[in-house]
Amino acid sequence: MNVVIKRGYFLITVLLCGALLSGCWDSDELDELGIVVAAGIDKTEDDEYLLVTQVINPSEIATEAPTTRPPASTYSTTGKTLLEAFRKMTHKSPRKMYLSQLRLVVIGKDLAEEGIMQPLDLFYRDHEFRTGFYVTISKETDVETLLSILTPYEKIPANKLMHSIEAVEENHGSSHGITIDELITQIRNKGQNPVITGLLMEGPAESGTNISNVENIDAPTKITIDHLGVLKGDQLVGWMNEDESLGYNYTQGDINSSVVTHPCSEGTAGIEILRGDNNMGVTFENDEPSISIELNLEGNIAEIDCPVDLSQADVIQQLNQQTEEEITRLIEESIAINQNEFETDIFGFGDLIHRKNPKYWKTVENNWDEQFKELVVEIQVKVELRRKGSATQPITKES
Amino acid sequence: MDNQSISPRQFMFLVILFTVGSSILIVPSPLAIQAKQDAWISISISVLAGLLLTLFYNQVAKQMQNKTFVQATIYAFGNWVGRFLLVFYLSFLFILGALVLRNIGDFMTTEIIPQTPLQYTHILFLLVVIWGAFLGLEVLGRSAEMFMPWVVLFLLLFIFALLSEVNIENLQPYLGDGFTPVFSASTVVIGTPFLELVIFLMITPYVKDPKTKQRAWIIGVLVGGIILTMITLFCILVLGSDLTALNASPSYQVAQRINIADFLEGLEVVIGIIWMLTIFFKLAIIYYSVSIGVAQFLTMDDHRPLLLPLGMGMIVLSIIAYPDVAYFETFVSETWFPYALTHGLILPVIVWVGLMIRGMIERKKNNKKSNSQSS
Amino acid sequence: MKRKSKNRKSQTASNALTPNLEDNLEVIKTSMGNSSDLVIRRVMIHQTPAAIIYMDGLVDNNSVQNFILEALMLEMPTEKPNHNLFESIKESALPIGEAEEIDCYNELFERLISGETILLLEQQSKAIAASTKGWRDRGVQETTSESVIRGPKESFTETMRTNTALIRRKIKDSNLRMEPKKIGTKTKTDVTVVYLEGTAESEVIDEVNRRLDQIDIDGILESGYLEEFIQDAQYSPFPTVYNSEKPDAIAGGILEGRVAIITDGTPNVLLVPALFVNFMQSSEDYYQRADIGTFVRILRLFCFFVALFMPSIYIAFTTFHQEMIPPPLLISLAAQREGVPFPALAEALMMELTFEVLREAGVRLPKPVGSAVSIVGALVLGQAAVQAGLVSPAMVIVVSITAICSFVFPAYNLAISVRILRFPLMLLAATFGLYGIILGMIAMVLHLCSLKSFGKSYMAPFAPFMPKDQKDVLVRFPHWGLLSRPSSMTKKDQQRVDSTSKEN
Amino acid sequence: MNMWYAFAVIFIAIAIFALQYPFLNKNGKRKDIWSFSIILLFFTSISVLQTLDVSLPNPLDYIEDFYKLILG
Repeated sequence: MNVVIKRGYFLITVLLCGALLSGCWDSDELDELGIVVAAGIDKTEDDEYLLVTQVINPSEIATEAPTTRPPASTYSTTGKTLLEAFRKMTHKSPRKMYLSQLRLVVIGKDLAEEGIMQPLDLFYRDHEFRTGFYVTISKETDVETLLSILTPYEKIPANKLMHSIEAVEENHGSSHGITIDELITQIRNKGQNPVITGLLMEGPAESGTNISNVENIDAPTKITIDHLGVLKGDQLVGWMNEDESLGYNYTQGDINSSVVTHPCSEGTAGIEILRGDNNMGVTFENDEPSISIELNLEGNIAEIDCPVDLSQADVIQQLNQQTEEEITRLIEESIAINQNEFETDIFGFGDLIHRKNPKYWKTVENNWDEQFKELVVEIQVKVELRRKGSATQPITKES
Repeated sequence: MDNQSISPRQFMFLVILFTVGSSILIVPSPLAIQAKQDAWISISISVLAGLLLTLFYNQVAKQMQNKTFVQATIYAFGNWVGRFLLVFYLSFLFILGALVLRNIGDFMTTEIIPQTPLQYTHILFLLVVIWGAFLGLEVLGRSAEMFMPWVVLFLLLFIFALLSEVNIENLQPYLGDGFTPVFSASTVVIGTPFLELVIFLMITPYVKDPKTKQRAWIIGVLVGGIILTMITLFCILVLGSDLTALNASPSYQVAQRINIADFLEGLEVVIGIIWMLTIFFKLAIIYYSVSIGVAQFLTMDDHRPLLLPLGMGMIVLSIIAYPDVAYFETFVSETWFPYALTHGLILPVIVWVGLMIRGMIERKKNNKKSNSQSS
Repeated sequence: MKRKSKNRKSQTASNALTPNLEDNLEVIKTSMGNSSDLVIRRVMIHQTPAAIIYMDGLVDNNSVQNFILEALMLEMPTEKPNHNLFESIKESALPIGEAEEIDCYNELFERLISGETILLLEQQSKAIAASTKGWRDRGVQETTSESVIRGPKESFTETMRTNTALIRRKIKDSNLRMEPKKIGTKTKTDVTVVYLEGTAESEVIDEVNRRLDQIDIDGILESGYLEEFIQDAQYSPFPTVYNSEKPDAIAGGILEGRVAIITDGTPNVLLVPALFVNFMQSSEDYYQRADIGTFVRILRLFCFFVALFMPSIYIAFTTFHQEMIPPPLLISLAAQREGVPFPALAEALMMELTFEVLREAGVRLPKPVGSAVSIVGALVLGQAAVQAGLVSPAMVIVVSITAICSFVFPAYNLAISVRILRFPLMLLAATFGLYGIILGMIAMVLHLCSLKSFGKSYMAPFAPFMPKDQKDVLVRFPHWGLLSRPSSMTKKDQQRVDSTSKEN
Repeated sequence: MNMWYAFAVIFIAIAIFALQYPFLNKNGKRKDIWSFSIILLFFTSISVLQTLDVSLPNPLDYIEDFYKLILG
């Protein structure tokens, strides 16, 4: 019996498979896809979304014999919703927009001030997007121009930006790339407001969009990673400068490696921060919370041009102390500007209180930003400089 | 019925896969909505409840004495009352099957192949399930043994690859809103895999070695429960309770974070495969049980002729079962628990009591007989 | 058909030899249709007319010359024996190993045709059949289809006796049983069932005998005929009977408690039961060092997956799940696909089919031309097709890797089934992406788990899982660690190695 | 288009019947043939109705109503 039935089942399966084969609903050949690596969003004057996409031209990137065609193209459309704008893009582009490789979303300044949550919904909801891309704000230029700048050295502009953000984060610490799911979590979280990377264009826009931009050894137009923008909820409220951004990253423990420059006697000292760990705590006195930040950093003396005797232990101690003071200053400035000017808690102090004392948090949850302004923050920085490189003493003209 | 039997080890694997399958997709999100960062506590509570349930099921299985639940019910309550009860039991299993089928269809069409019509996704999946149910329990048990190492391997990969993404602060504050939401959330998990374990009352008679099979069942539930807990824990640890609640299938979303050496990205589809494997076994067990249940209900010799017709019904039901995802969400969070409780606890209790009474009557009869014989 | 042949048999069987020599010879001549290779030599032995009959070409001419003709004509004791001439010839005159008495035509013909020499005497309704079998054979040569680096290079030949001897030489145990059979109403092919008594399970032996005895066919020309008759799963692409032409592989199988079936006229010896893992193992695994053997086995398993899934995964990834491809690779793949006119599925099917054709052509052609085919294949497909923009270079790479991986298996028949299964998987991949592939894989594993080979689960020792057997599946323990026979094969005579045989 | 789907469903149902009937018939189980045919017919008609876009009653609705009634 088995054989007959088995054969029959096999037959039915084959028939059905044949029937099913008539549709290949989801398949897209690789050469039918426009691989979008960066998207820019802004508002137009008549309150529609402006969408700019940067689409790569694979054959130009993977080729052995480069032509004069640009490695990426941009398309822009408008629409009442972003999805509409995405779909309208097919009017202009020969291919379907493929979004899984998205590296970067650039939000226009105006839109950022208005609120970014709404447009981001699509980026999180749609299955095509993966969640590993950075969200940035174009600080001065409009997004369309910004995304049209060709970058030297790295053929895909979006890749250049992504790598730059990561490089700044890892080597200097004055910026911080934020991915979409971090951003959404923080916007929705009442105890912490997000910061967002700013992008800045240097040089004239006209030359940047031309392929000749990358033919110069010193490209006239460049895009640089700027410091952090501060969001209150989902609205951009201001920008921190370099010191404040650094201070912010120190509080978050996001410093992998950084540089502290401070004056020492008759010169300056450059300290390379190697690693550190941070500890945030909250204590309650009379039901009033106060935050303490503890930083333990380890570093090297990387550059020094003041006449000190580095073989003396107390000189190192002194340098330690100066570095500590410098870092404390950075953090204090950062907290001060947020408490006084932007009135938004980007440091996650509220979240900390929520974690440590959920009952108290319930009482302040809804006007946390007000409370935050009054919050006392104690900063304790401990720096230990361990090594001084290959030279034992400052290298000076006289020996 | 076909004289197939599976070893306790295979039975344990089937229990694990059944417990994990489909719950892994649908459980973390509603848990996180209700219990927030304490979701893992409520899932641990429900694992305990699941273990207690399993102990109870083992008692029922002991009373059934090598009969399936269907046969035992007919034996205990007679042809008519027994069949009346069984209509509910079998329809519960059938609906469960349709919902599980819809789960995998929904998951596939939201995350992986969005343009493929739901029906075809279901038909293809169910064809393989029917093939499995056709080949029988023995083959299902063996293939569970084949796939189990892979499931374990990929789960370990999942956990180790995500260790660097873990943020322990996401779990704090512990019990921020007290115990109430934690307990009320745990009903979701009790309802979704653990009360459904009642289905194994259809399978136990086919397990060899009655001594170890109880232990196998309990260990299976425990391991499955631990896997579920780990997955939920990792969703919260990596995504945070907020995003876990926000996502339709957080366990899949969390896999998107896997990034090994900047090269192995996009492993979420691989993880999706593991979810698919577990769901396959869950559905195959359900389908097999439904078909032998119906066959025994109708006192047929072989369940195989029923496989294809029942499949047509299950596909239709899985399509019409809910018009949209929101309907499903409310159904799962509001109606499913009492529904599963009725069939997963109350019905077995009734049958258990019935079997005990029946057993006593039989024993009396036998005593009388032996007395009259001896006298 | 069946009934007719039986009738004919019974007719001849009833035809006993007559005492009249001439009559006998006449019957033989007419029955054989005066065949040109039938040799009838009349002689006189002690004034008694006699005839020596044999088939030219099937007998060893030397033995006929030396041990029959010379013995009877020159060396016969000159005195007339006091008792029966027939008896004395049979007992003392023929210096030959096997000499038997026959008394009916049926047996006479059978023996005549299988190469024995018949001696007929006047006034005797009996004949003597002397075994003088011997014909040109190839001799034991190096194996062509299963070459090894280390290990015996000899292979079976077309001659049954040589083959049994090759096995006997490896297993010098009195428990080695060789049960003869004749299968095929016309070809009367000799088939021998070889096993180790006390090691092989008697159920398996009985089952083999039962299935072999059931066969009623006119001819068996190769072991493949038998294989199709005795295999379990008729409609499965997976082989459930192992075959090899290497005596050491077969001897190894027999030592594991399996049953070998030798068919006369083919160097391919069958071995049952055959489990999935057997097809992934080569006898060489046991000759190389254990760690290397282990590595190679894991490599083969990996190649199995690659050979089976690579093209379908390529299709699924490039047309459904582009997000799974690392970005730089995606860009280069996309660049390669620019301008390729066919969808990925068509491209893959085309290339796979072309490759299959090339492979088949390479096998069929004589060796010098065969290399020409491969050059043409490599040049035309590898270079020209890519340059003409017909296929993308990535697809060529995928197909080549798949092809190379499918050559890794020691068992050719598993490679065939892998090649066949690749195509439905590719179709599924083109329709449903990975979803389809996974469902295809599940269905395949379900099927594999349902297979049995002579009562043994095909996927053992994975499913059902046998912890004790894992020592010789993916991992090969050193020989001093392979303490017991695989219990998936036999439960009898378990001990193989004494655990004290290796000092530390 | 729906018509064609309906025909396809009926065709599949016939195929299933043709496949199973000989086997059931050989075993000579009259009752089995009846149960099998009734189940097949029932589900086939449901499938046909579904392909023709007739809105079928959803059992989940009844379940929901029932438990709402009980739990209040």
